[in-house]
Amino acid sequence: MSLLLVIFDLVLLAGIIGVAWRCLASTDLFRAVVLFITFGLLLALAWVRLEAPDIALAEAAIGAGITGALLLVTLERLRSIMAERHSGRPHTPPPDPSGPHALLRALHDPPPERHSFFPALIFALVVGSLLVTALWHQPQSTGLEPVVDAHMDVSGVDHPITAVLLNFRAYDTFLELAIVLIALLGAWSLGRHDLIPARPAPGPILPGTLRLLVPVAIVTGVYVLWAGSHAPGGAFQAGAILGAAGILLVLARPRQLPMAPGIPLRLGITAGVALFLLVGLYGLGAGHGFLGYADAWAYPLIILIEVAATLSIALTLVALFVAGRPAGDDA
Amino acid sequence: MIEAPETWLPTAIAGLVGLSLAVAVVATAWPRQAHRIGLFGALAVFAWVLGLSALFVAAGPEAEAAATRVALGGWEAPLGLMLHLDGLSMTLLVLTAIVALATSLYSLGYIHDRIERRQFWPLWLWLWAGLNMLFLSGDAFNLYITLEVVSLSAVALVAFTGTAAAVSGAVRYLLINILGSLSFLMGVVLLFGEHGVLDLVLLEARSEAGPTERMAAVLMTAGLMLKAALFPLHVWLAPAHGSAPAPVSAVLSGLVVTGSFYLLLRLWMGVFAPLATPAFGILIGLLGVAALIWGSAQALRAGRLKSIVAYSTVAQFGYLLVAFPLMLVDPDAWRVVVFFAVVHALAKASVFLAAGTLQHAAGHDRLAELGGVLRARPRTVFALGLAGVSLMGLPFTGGFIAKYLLLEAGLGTILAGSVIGVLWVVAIAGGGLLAAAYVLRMVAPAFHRGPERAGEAVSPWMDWVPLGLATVAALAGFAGTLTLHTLTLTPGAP
Amino acid sequence: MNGLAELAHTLAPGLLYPTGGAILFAMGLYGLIRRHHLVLRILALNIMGSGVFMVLLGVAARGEGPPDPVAQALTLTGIVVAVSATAFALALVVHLTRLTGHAVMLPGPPDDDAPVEDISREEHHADGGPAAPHPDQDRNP
Amino acid sequence: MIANTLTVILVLAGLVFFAAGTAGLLRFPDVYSRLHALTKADNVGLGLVILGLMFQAGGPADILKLILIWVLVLAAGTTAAHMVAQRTWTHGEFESDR
Amino acid sequence: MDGGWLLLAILFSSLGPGIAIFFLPEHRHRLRITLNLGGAGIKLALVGVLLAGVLRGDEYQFSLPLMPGIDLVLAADALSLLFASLSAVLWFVTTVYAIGYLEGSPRRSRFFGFFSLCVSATVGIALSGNLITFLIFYEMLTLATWPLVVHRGTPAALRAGRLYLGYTLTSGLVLFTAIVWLTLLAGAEGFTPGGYLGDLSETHALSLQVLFVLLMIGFGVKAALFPLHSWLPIAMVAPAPVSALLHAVAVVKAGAFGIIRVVNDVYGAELAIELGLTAGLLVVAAFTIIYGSIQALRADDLKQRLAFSTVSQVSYIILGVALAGPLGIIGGLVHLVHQGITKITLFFCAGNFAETLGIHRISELNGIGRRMPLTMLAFTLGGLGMIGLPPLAGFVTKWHLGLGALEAEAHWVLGVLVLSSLLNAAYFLPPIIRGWLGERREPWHEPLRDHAGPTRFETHWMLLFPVVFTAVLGLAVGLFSGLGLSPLGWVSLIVQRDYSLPEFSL
Repeated sequence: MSLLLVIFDLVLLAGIIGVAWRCLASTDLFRAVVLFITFGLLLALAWVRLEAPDIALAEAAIGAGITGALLLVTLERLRSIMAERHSGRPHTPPPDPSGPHALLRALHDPPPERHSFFPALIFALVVGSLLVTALWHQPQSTGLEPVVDAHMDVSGVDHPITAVLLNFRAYDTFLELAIVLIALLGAWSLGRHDLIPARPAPGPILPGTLRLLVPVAIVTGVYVLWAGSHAPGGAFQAGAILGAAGILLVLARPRQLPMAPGIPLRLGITAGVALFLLVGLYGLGAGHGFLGYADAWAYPLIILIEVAATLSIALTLVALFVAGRPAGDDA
Repeated sequence: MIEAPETWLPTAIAGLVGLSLAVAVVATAWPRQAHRIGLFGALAVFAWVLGLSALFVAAGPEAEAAATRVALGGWEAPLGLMLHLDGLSMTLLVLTAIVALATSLYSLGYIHDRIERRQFWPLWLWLWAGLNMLFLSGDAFNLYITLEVVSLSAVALVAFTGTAAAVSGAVRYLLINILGSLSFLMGVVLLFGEHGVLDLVLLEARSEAGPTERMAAVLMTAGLMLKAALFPLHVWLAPAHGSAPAPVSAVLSGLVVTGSFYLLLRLWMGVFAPLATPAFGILIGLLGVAALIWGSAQALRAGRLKSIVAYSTVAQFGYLLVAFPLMLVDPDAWRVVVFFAVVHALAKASVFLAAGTLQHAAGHDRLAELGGVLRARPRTVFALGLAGVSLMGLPFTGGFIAKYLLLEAGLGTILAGSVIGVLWVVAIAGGGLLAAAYVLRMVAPAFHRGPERAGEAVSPWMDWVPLGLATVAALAGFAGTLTLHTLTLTPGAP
Repeated sequence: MNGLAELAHTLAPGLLYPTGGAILFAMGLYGLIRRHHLVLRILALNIMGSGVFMVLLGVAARGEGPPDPVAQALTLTGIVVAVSATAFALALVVHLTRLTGHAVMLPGPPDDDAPVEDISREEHHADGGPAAPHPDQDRNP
Repeated sequence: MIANTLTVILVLAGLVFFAAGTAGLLRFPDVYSRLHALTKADNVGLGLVILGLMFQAGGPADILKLILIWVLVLAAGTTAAHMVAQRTWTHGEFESDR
Repeated sequence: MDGGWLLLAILFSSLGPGIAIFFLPEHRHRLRITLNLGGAGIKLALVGVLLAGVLRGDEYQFSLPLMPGIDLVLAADALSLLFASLSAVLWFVTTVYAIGYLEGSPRRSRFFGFFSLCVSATVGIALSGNLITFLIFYEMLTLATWPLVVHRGTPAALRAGRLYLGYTLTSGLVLFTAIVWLTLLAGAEGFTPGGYLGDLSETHALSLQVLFVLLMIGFGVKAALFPLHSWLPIAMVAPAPVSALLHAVAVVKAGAFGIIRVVNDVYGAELAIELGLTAGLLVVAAFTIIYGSIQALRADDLKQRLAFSTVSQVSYIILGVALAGPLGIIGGLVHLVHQGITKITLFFCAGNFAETLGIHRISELNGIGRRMPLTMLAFTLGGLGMIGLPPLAGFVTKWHLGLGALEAEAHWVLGVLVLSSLLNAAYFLPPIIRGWLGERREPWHEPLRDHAGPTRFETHWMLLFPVVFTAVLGLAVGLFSGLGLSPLGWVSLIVQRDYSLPEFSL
């Protein structure tokens, strides 16, 4: 039986590496992005193989889904910026003769010149081989699983990954939420969203299907959030699903952006981090140490934090997709 | 004290993390009042850090006793995360508090546009919180996460002005930061794969000179050198620091780059201690010498005020690299290196702030046309000069004491018979001269005879804060003994 | 047959996937150095990140028992950090293209004194968008 | 025992349809025909695979979940196909096509 | 720590007003003058109190921990008093002169701010108790003098400033490294008469010799020893008070004082002779004396001539120290004071001529005696003093140097003294003769009267009073050198305490 698995692994790994190589080697950006999304999905398959369903869910939702959407919308924006610059201004810079049509200069990356091929290859090979040798010398020992298992009863949840994420290493997860928030603040500090053109998707079909899809997405999201405490799932995966639903809404009706005015949106995106911090400070005050919970209160607090985290992750991902400050924020 | 200071210390440490995070979160949630929250928050964190340092010195754990370690959420080392406070991190926390408070006060004057204020303050407070957490973190993966917090907010602040130069500098800085973080993370994963633990103290206990440690050392050092812009990997520093708003470049050159250096020091004294061979030390030393020469040469050639200061950061960090081989011969020299980094951070921050005031007044910072403004603002030029003197390592400044200690360590190695020590001493001594050259280049136009042009009005914060910080940099000299004593309270240090 | 079984044993996921991860890491590094278009460089960085996560999850799957939840939690954190960094990078790239007309980061240290070609200064914004900065004045707030 | 053989048969049938869809993707000349191949063949293939898996499913909840998966893929597939077709119709062939 | 506050008070009596003046707006003339003169007066009084204390033999010590094992030490012994009192007196006089000289010129707050910093550094050098403190104030002096050299802001001034910094910073670096090395070897000892390196001489003879050479390079630049002197004439671009106080007294003497401290209180005379260090120093000093005098002969510009004369005169001090006998040291130390007073008189006269009549070159000095009799008289007194005519200060120095040379059996030094006196006469007598006897037909061109209006005396009173005062002081120092409190008396007290010789006088 394990022989079949080894063959499956080898085929899967070959597929992943092949797709990744094609993605990096492609001159057309659109092709590279599509290949990258495929790469993300294959990765999700690999994580399932490595018995990490949570991570597979996250990889598919965030790694392939959200990142893919972000990349595609970036390409769209690059194309419209170049188009606007090309037509909008009389003295446009002459399209460089070697490259393809100037309009798409931003969307094509001419194959890299020959001379930097050899040093880059050698450097990468050296790094790769050193890494592989180091990894092959490592003992095949189990990691911290027994330690986590020993403390599961006190962690307030049954699923080990959620226990690690929201109880044992809650500080890391808090900072992770903070990083998502900082990325958004950074994107917002760059400019207003009207600076970044976003053409609406034509036709009635997308809004129509959305009326069906969005409610189902919300129910699935809440289910995944709820299941997180005893089965694969949790705040981040649920947040990604709801975020995807939000992005679909943004694509379908860009004119009347469902973006709330400044203050509620700001409170929404900081809800997750703020609540997490409040619980943490309460824990510090009550003597359980920063971000510590009393055993009895662990479960309800974790659920509370997860709900707030899901809400703010979903909102932040949609806002990152729009990538511009809402007008309400400047009022 | 009410009771023994030891009992208050853990809560004070976790409280510092909680407070700086709280200030950042409230500022993000309430952008309209972000600048007021920022000011009070800055003062509160500054006071808290001073209180913490008083507690730490009062508690005074002997250097051998384990540093104060706080288990977050009550979960002990292999499972949970530990905050780690010892002499080294305490000194750098106090440094961060001083420079950050000065920068916050400066920013009150520098960023006065209603909308920009709302964007600037939350990012800045997250950066400060990130730095505080970086110095307190005792877990390898947590270091990666705090480095990410610091890098992302730093990049966002670099791109803040929104000009083409700022955004292109920011993109380059971000890509290099992500590459550095991934390389650091791969090192952490290798260590985790080998030892199955993430806590630095436990890792240090288990690490020996095996292939995994060697590869992890290479990866993590390369990642941190990318972030600290140490010589061979410094390409991003000048455009990023040059085009960022003044308070941001002050913090970048002063604290963020020093933070990465702190991590290098912490790793090479702890987890990778068995790997530190003399040959490696000499290699790092040679890189340092190259950094000194290249950085100073660029600083002498650069046309813009902020570029000169940015290149001088690359040069001055050459000093820290040159000091690495000294540490291998005389294990006690690491305290001197940290003291030099502290003094450099103070001086560099005040030089950047002064340069920012001049740029704000003149509307540009092309050195050739700054004569008028330089002549019209003696206070800022004096701050620039005083901090410049500290960079040169001349008397009555912290720089002088730091350079004295570095020279003492260098000569000590020569007396102990290492011939290459002569190169280190010449580099340390010569570096000061080169610094004198480019500081003179910035200050000399003020003494040219010519018309005075006051330029735009500048808020009092921007006028007095650089001078205040420059004086603190000068007085740091007298705090030499206290700092070096605090640094001795670092267990596990050679 | 036992040769094959023994081979199967050595090629356990705890070893195969970390090797795959190392290859991805190296490939991403190669792509980052070779390609100059910023979006491709961001993709290369993501692929390097996935390489690191593959090594980490491979390490988690070592040994007989269930996989190590701490390593998996770290990977989840890593993925979320990667997506936020990518989102911010893409926003920066869009603004860079809006300002300078190209999205290519030329290799080698830029000469910081030569002003980057700033097209935005001629653009005038009809609505209340941030006013185009005065050409001479370096737009510091 | 029967359940396992039924699952194998159905999944294999599903795979045949998937193979047909992929062959169509590679061989067909233009966008519209390729869209046909993908949406039609793969959806039926998926339906058969899900049918096969139903026999392995633990309880009624899992069966409903599997059906939900199939419905969602159907909805997403049709919308995506329409969008791609409309864009190609309005903006002409994709530049990158050979 | 007893009496430490007095030392601090002396230091801050010029540092405090200096920093306050920095922040004074330009138009507050009256407040600036009061601050300046007040500071100078207080310093003079405090130095007087300290003088009395040291005479009584009390101990004054102040130390501040700088680094583990190394402190900032201020201490007052007889030698430091010599230099401190000289700089206190002359600073008071030069402040008055500077106020008069800079009447109506721009950026005076900046000037007087750095002026006070300079003097605090000089006093710091005088009162420093160990080599590290000496180095701190020595480098601070460099930084404080540079803005004064470039005060005028002309391209020539800035070029001179750049050269000045180039020389002094490089030498400062060499000094810095040498002092760190010495402290590593011998530990951070205070200055002790007779030196504290005795026990090291067997094991580290070679490194001590190398160290001595490095220290001499470090101090040699400021003491204008031969190869390192070329910044001094070029720095004459600075305004007259700067060249008078700094390049005749503070900066140049700091170098010489450093050499005195190193030879007497670090190495000790016996060790210096044993290692053959004083012989080398003697040759360099002698050569500089001759070289300086020859260069002065060729210079036509008055300030250039005085500058080169300073180069040679300072080497008299080093010559005295290098003779390493008690008499030689007396000659060297007493010349430290005499040269300061006479040279400052000459620079003041040069300043007056330039400021009042716009005369810079010696060839234009014809008949100036009739137009500005008092200044010309002071110049004559100064010139003759320099040459060494019997009743004046110069003679006392050269007399003792001669005795010292005999005592150290270095007879060729006598020849050098005689030759240099002749050369002094050769370059000082022509301007004096031309001034008194030369006739001048065309009327004097009067820049000062054009912008400051007519004055009762031959020039602005604040320019005249200092010249007269220092000339009289020069004369008095020569005539009454036998008294206890005269420089000669004080110097013999110093040597008597260091060398514990029986009481003796001229």
